[in-house]
Amino acid sequence: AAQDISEFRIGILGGENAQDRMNSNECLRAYTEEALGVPTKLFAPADYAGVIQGLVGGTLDMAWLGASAYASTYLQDPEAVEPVLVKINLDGSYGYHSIGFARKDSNITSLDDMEGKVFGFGDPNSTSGYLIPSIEIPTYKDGVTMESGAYFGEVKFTGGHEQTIVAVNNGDIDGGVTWADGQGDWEDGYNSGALRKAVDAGLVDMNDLVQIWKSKPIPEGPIVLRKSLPADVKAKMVALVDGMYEADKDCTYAISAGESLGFDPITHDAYVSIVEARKAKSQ
Amino acid sequence: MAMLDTNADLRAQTEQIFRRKRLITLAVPSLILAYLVYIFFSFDIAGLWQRADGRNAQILISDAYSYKTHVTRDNRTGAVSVAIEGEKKGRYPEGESPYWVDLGETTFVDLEGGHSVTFGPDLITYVNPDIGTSTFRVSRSQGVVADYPFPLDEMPEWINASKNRVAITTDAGRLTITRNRAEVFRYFTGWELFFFTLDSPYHGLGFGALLSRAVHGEAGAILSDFWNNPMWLHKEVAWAIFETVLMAFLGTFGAALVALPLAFFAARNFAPMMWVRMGARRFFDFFRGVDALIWTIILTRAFGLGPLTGALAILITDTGTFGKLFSEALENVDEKQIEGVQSTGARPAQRYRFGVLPQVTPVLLSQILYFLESNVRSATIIGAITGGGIGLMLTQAILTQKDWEEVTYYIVLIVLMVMLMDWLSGLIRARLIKGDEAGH
Amino acid sequence: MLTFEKLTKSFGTKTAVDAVSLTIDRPMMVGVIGRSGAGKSTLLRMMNRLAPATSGSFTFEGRDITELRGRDIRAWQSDCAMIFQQFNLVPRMDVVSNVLHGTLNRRSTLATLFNLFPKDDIYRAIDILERLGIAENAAKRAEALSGGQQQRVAIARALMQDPKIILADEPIASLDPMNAQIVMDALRRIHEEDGRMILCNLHTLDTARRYCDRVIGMRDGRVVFDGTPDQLTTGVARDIYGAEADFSEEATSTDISVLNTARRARLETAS
Amino acid sequence: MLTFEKLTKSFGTKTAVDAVSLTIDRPMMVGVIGRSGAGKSTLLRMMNRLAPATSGSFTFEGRDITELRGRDIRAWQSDCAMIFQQFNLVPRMDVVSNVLHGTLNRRSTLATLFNLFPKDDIYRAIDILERLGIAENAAKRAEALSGGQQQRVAIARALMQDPKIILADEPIASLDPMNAQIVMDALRRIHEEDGRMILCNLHTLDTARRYCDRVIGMRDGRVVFDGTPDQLTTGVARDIYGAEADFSEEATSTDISVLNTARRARLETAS
Amino acid sequence: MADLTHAHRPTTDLHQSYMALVGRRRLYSGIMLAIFVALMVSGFNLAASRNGGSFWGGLPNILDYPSEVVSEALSKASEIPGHIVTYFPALLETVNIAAVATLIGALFAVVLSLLSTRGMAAFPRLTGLFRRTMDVMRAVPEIVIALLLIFVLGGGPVPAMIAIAVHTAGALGKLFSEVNENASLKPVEGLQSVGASWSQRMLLGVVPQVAPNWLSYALLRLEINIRASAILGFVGAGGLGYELKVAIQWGQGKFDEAGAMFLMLFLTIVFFDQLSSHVRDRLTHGQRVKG
Ligand SMILES: Nc1ncnc2c1ncn2[C@@H]1O[C@H](COP(=O)(O)OP(=O)(O)OP(=O)(O)O)[C@@H](O)[C@H]1O
Ligand SMILES: Nc1ncnc2c1ncn2[C@@H]1O[C@H](COP(=O)(O)OP(=O)(O)OP(=O)(O)O)[C@@H](O)[C@H]1O
Ligand SMILES: [Mg+2]
Ligand SMILES: [Mg+2]
Repeated sequence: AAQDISEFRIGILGGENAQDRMNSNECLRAYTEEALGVPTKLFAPADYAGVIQGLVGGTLDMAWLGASAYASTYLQDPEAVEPVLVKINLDGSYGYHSIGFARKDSNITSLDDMEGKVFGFGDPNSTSGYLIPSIEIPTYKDGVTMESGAYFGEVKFTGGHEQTIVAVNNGDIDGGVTWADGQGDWEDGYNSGALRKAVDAGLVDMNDLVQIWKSKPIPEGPIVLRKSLPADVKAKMVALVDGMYEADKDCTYAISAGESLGFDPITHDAYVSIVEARKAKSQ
Repeated sequence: MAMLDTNADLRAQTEQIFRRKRLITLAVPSLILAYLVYIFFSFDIAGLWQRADGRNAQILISDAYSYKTHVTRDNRTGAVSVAIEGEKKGRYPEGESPYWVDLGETTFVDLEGGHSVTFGPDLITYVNPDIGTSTFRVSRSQGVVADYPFPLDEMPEWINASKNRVAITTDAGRLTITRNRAEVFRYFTGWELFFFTLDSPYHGLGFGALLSRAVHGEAGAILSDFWNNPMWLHKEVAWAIFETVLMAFLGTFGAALVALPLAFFAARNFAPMMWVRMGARRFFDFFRGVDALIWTIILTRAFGLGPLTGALAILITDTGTFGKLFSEALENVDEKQIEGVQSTGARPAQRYRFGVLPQVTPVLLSQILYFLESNVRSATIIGAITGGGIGLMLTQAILTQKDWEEVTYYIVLIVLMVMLMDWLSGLIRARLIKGDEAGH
Repeated sequence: MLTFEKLTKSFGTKTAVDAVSLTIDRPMMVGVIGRSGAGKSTLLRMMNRLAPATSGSFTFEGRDITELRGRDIRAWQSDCAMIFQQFNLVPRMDVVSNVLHGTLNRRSTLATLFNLFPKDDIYRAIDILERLGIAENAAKRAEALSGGQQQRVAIARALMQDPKIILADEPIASLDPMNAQIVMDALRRIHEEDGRMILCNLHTLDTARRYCDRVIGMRDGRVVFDGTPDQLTTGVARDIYGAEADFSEEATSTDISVLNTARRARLETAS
Repeated sequence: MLTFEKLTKSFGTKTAVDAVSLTIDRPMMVGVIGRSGAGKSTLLRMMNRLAPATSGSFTFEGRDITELRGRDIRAWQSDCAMIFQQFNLVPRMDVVSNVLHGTLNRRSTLATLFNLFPKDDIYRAIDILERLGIAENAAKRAEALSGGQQQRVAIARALMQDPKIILADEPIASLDPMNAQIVMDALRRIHEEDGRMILCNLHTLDTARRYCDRVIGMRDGRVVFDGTPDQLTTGVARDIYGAEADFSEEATSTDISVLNTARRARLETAS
Repeated sequence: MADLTHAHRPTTDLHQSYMALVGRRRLYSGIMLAIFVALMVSGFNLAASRNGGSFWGGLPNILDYPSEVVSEALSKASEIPGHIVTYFPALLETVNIAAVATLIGALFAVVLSLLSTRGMAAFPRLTGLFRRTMDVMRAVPEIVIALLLIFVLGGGPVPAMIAIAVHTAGALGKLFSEVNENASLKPVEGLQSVGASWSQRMLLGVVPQVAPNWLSYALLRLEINIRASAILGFVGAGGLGYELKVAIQWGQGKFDEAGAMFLMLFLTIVFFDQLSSHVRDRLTHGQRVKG
């Protein structure tokens, strides 16, 4: 019963100001408090690691993770959390892409031109900013590896999507990867994603950038719940978020950071390949 | 000795001394210089200078004291919206606009100095008083079709154009056109909406007007509108500052309480057994050597995210620091006082209470208060990594790289907070140590 | 009532107190003299059990003090007050609190840790201070007092212990002649009025002569003289101090009248 | 060659030097006496431009020194050496370096910072030290010397400046009579051999009488006496010092023979 | 003797007035203690209520994370020497950042402190200004300056170096000027009287007096700065902190690397800590007159 828990703690992530994130998710917090009848707290740590720690340590009850971060949590403790819902794009899919890009004036137009150049990942726990490109890029052609100093001159972590974009734009690194939904037009920075945010903020001009690589679709990260939560709490939360699109479109917009068709149920099976990929990386 | 020295001897001797002194005085700066040269190359400072991005510095500085208002036209629906900083929270209500924007079938945006932009039903026009009028037409298939008042091969560098996108940047503002939308910003000086957002009835009122309304019973509402300002988040910022100070306070004093008894085990005169002392010291070294930041990461697993974790991380590190400092203070105590108390037949606890504590309290207090101030700064950093507080808000604002005015606001607050703590701890130190507390 | 038997204390190879045997059979004021390093302080510190004896024993009213352990030592210490050359007060605490430290052994640890002394003790402390003529300083910090006043606070602390015996280790060595006299007068008066035994290390002969009933002379850890003040002739003093023939008693004097002539001369030299 | 005109210095409402007018027309050894607070130090400090004058002027060889600014002040200071009561040497540096500081104004800052003093200067410093009889201490740190030796190092520094005028502010006040005599003898000898003008604050009459060619008496910032040592009678001295009738000259004397009696008495009191 | 002359004041009066004093003092210390305890307790409760997990609930799990790291590091123990070699250049960078920053910061601190010490200042009217400057330099956390500079200069050691140097200049400047205040002005005046310029007065008159204390503080600062430099690595300023962050964020699978770096960082900090306290002990030895 909901009475078995004394409070409900939600971890939130994303490339926004911590306070902006808190504010966007305020409606979710209020709904949760109403639905469960216990005080609900939001936590917006600086990076994935904090949320993963919280989930594994059992001090967070719910979070919206990236696929890779979910895999990390699963690998550390398979019994810690279970995926319950995933965001559905406007076209009904639940995937996005990792986009490789470079500055136009560097004359790099594809991964072929990146040989010997500096390549940047984002956060090591990011699916599109590290995990998927680190596995898919080496399949681009023979001889491509992600070892620093092998195919690429140097491989770095910039710390996050925003930093990658700025670093490429500044010329600190020659190419990097970030995420985008892959819909809409390049010159707008696609319909949503880190590039679009940077364009909207006036940080970069898409005319200065070119796309050099695009991954296969990556499953959107799941909303997870702590496994040891009482069953009725889980059920209530799934119902709440699942029904959000019908109940409150503004709140859906706020928590999914853009236009979407709301959330649909999902299970661990959708992430098995990501977990395997991450496991391979951890050896 | 001296008597045998002839003047010539003395001269030779002194000269030699001076040669050595010269060598030393020259050697130290030379070594420093050599090290700096090594660093110059190893940190690639020359290369850095080339890579340094002046434009970023400019964005940072100009954004710190100014804001921009976006006028955006959705090219598919033709709808025009006006928003401060382009954010939803700063959006003007439907149909309203600032004085320099004329909404309508054709929207006219005045950029001052003769520059202007017009969003027509089909055409977008940009008027530059020096160059002339450029017009743009957007189509799904052809992209952005431009018509400039100059030949295409004389394209000025402030226009960045490609098939699907045109960006024009001038001092007056910036115009971007893509197939989906067209957008103009205009820069204004100041921190717009700092007090009230557009949806507040008090937005735009002068101080006098506000005061008179406040007197007429609206003070609460005015304060609440300011306090809950969704753009500047004063309430959250205040909480964050408080949380930061709270972490520092709990961490520092908690550490002092834990370290005080432990320090006795590390002081030569109180722990005669070598291995106890060494054990205690290595224990302190360990707590201090693993930085607060790493403790934060370790503790997050057990205690979750939040200020308590940050406070505990400070507590653990400072236990190490205080343990060392306190044990040094204890080693310097005056034995006479202890012996005096001991000679009356006092028990060990009483000996420490009356023979030792009154001596060390001023020293310890001053150290604790000094650390309180420096921990406020550490708490900012710890918060930035996981805990919360103003540090998190600040680093996030910096990392997302757009809200420089908020960054400025936070930095000013942090500097004020640290200076306030510095001043306060100085004040308490002076009071407690000089003032007659009679050692109780 | 008080017997030393071959009481010895060595520091490494150095024997500071060397097989001292003595008996003192009734409360009296005993002066111990001897030059620096003779072992006077060490003797007193062993008696108070601030330091353990190396061998030999020291019995008081039939009880072997050198045998005591733990809480018995502390109980003995509370019966045997000690006054130090440097006063050994807690300078940052007020005078009454310092005097109250004399009761620490009798009160519960917990109460004293929080400075909770019974009202009666406080009254008694003030009364003792009054008896010593420094009651008006009761609320001041000890460090704010002059040397003579501080030493009287130390005496008050000793009296507060209501001890059977008072040990004083050169109580007037850091005091000027004026204050020295006040302090010695106070000790003598306590001896006479309360009948307590007082053992007092002194480094000046005339003080010993003037105030003590019995004088013990030490040299290199051994007792080389034991007698009444009258028996303490200049010749004996030379033996005790191991002094050359040019030994002048004045050089160790603290008598005010002796000093005054010298002082007058000194004052003249200052502009 | 040296003229004061209504030279005045005020600190807030307090006038330390009050409209002093004087002329000294040839190099001589001038003593300035007066009791503590009379304004002696302030007068010398104004002359050396360590402190600016409030009003009035002071000219040397026709140049108005009170008007100088910036580098001219420093040039003047290098012509006008100053010797202090507390020597004001750099204690952690060796004696020769301290003496070489006398050349700082003439050498480039950078060279001096790296200890690059010309060889000739070093030789001259040693010669001066030899002249003052302390050459064997050349390599020691200044702080390792006795007061009298330190003061002679200060004089050596002054000579190193090759100054036109030497100011000495109570150069012997922190010295014992023995060293005082050595230092005053040295100053007198410099005056006689090199013919430099010396202005010397003194707080003892007999020193002034013995060493100076002319004595200036100050009281409350004003010059109340100006004459030869012979004119300096006890009556005049009483005026200068504002002393009562019980004024005894001995009280301010530093003459060794006078002191010896008093000293002997004092030595006796110490054990 | 003097005793009886003081007896004019009735004892009961003294009793009463002292008891009143004691009562007042007890009250004050009681109130102070109560306020302190209340602040601590309510602060703790507040912090706990805003925290994800509770204090008592988390206490038993405190070793979870370290034991995970250690067990993984142990299971791959053979790789640790390799990691140490790999990451040694990063460690060197971290130490270099700290060393240069301390050096540059200390040089600025020397100038600032001399400019802001009464009696030594070249521009006595501006001492207040220099003091405030140091206060501000001290008050801005390094991480703020580092992040701003990373934005302008890009990642790497230089932003961290500048950030730490700025903070060091402010912090050491204050300590140095306290040392300066205790220095004797006599040599300075002596040098002034020979016509020495300001820089000569300072370098020849002040520096020899205060240099050992300055050096001692600078060494203490070096030790602090090594930590700071490691932390700044966490926000992308290069060095071992950056590598450690990448490993820690990845979590399981890289704990052997994290463990190796942990160890390196810890040993380095302890090494410099011991070195600096040893050297400082020798520098200030014999000068502890003030205590
Ligand atoms: N803790 C100690 N460790 C080693 N030697 C000690 C110690 N205490 C005293 N001594 C030595 O024992 C001898 C006797 O010392 P003690 O202090 O008893 O002499 P004293 O007669 O009190 O002299 P003073 O007049 O100087 O106080 C001295 O030689 C002293 O050096
Ligand atoms: N810096 C200062 N600020 C305020 N008052 C001062 C200052 N220097 C000196 N005075 C005052 O000026 C007066 C003259 O002082 P000065 O030092 O010249 O006397 P002096 O004759 O040298 O005395 P002494 O023999 O004590 O050195 C004194 O009353 C002194 O208090
Ligand atoms: Mg002794
Ligand atoms: Mg003077």
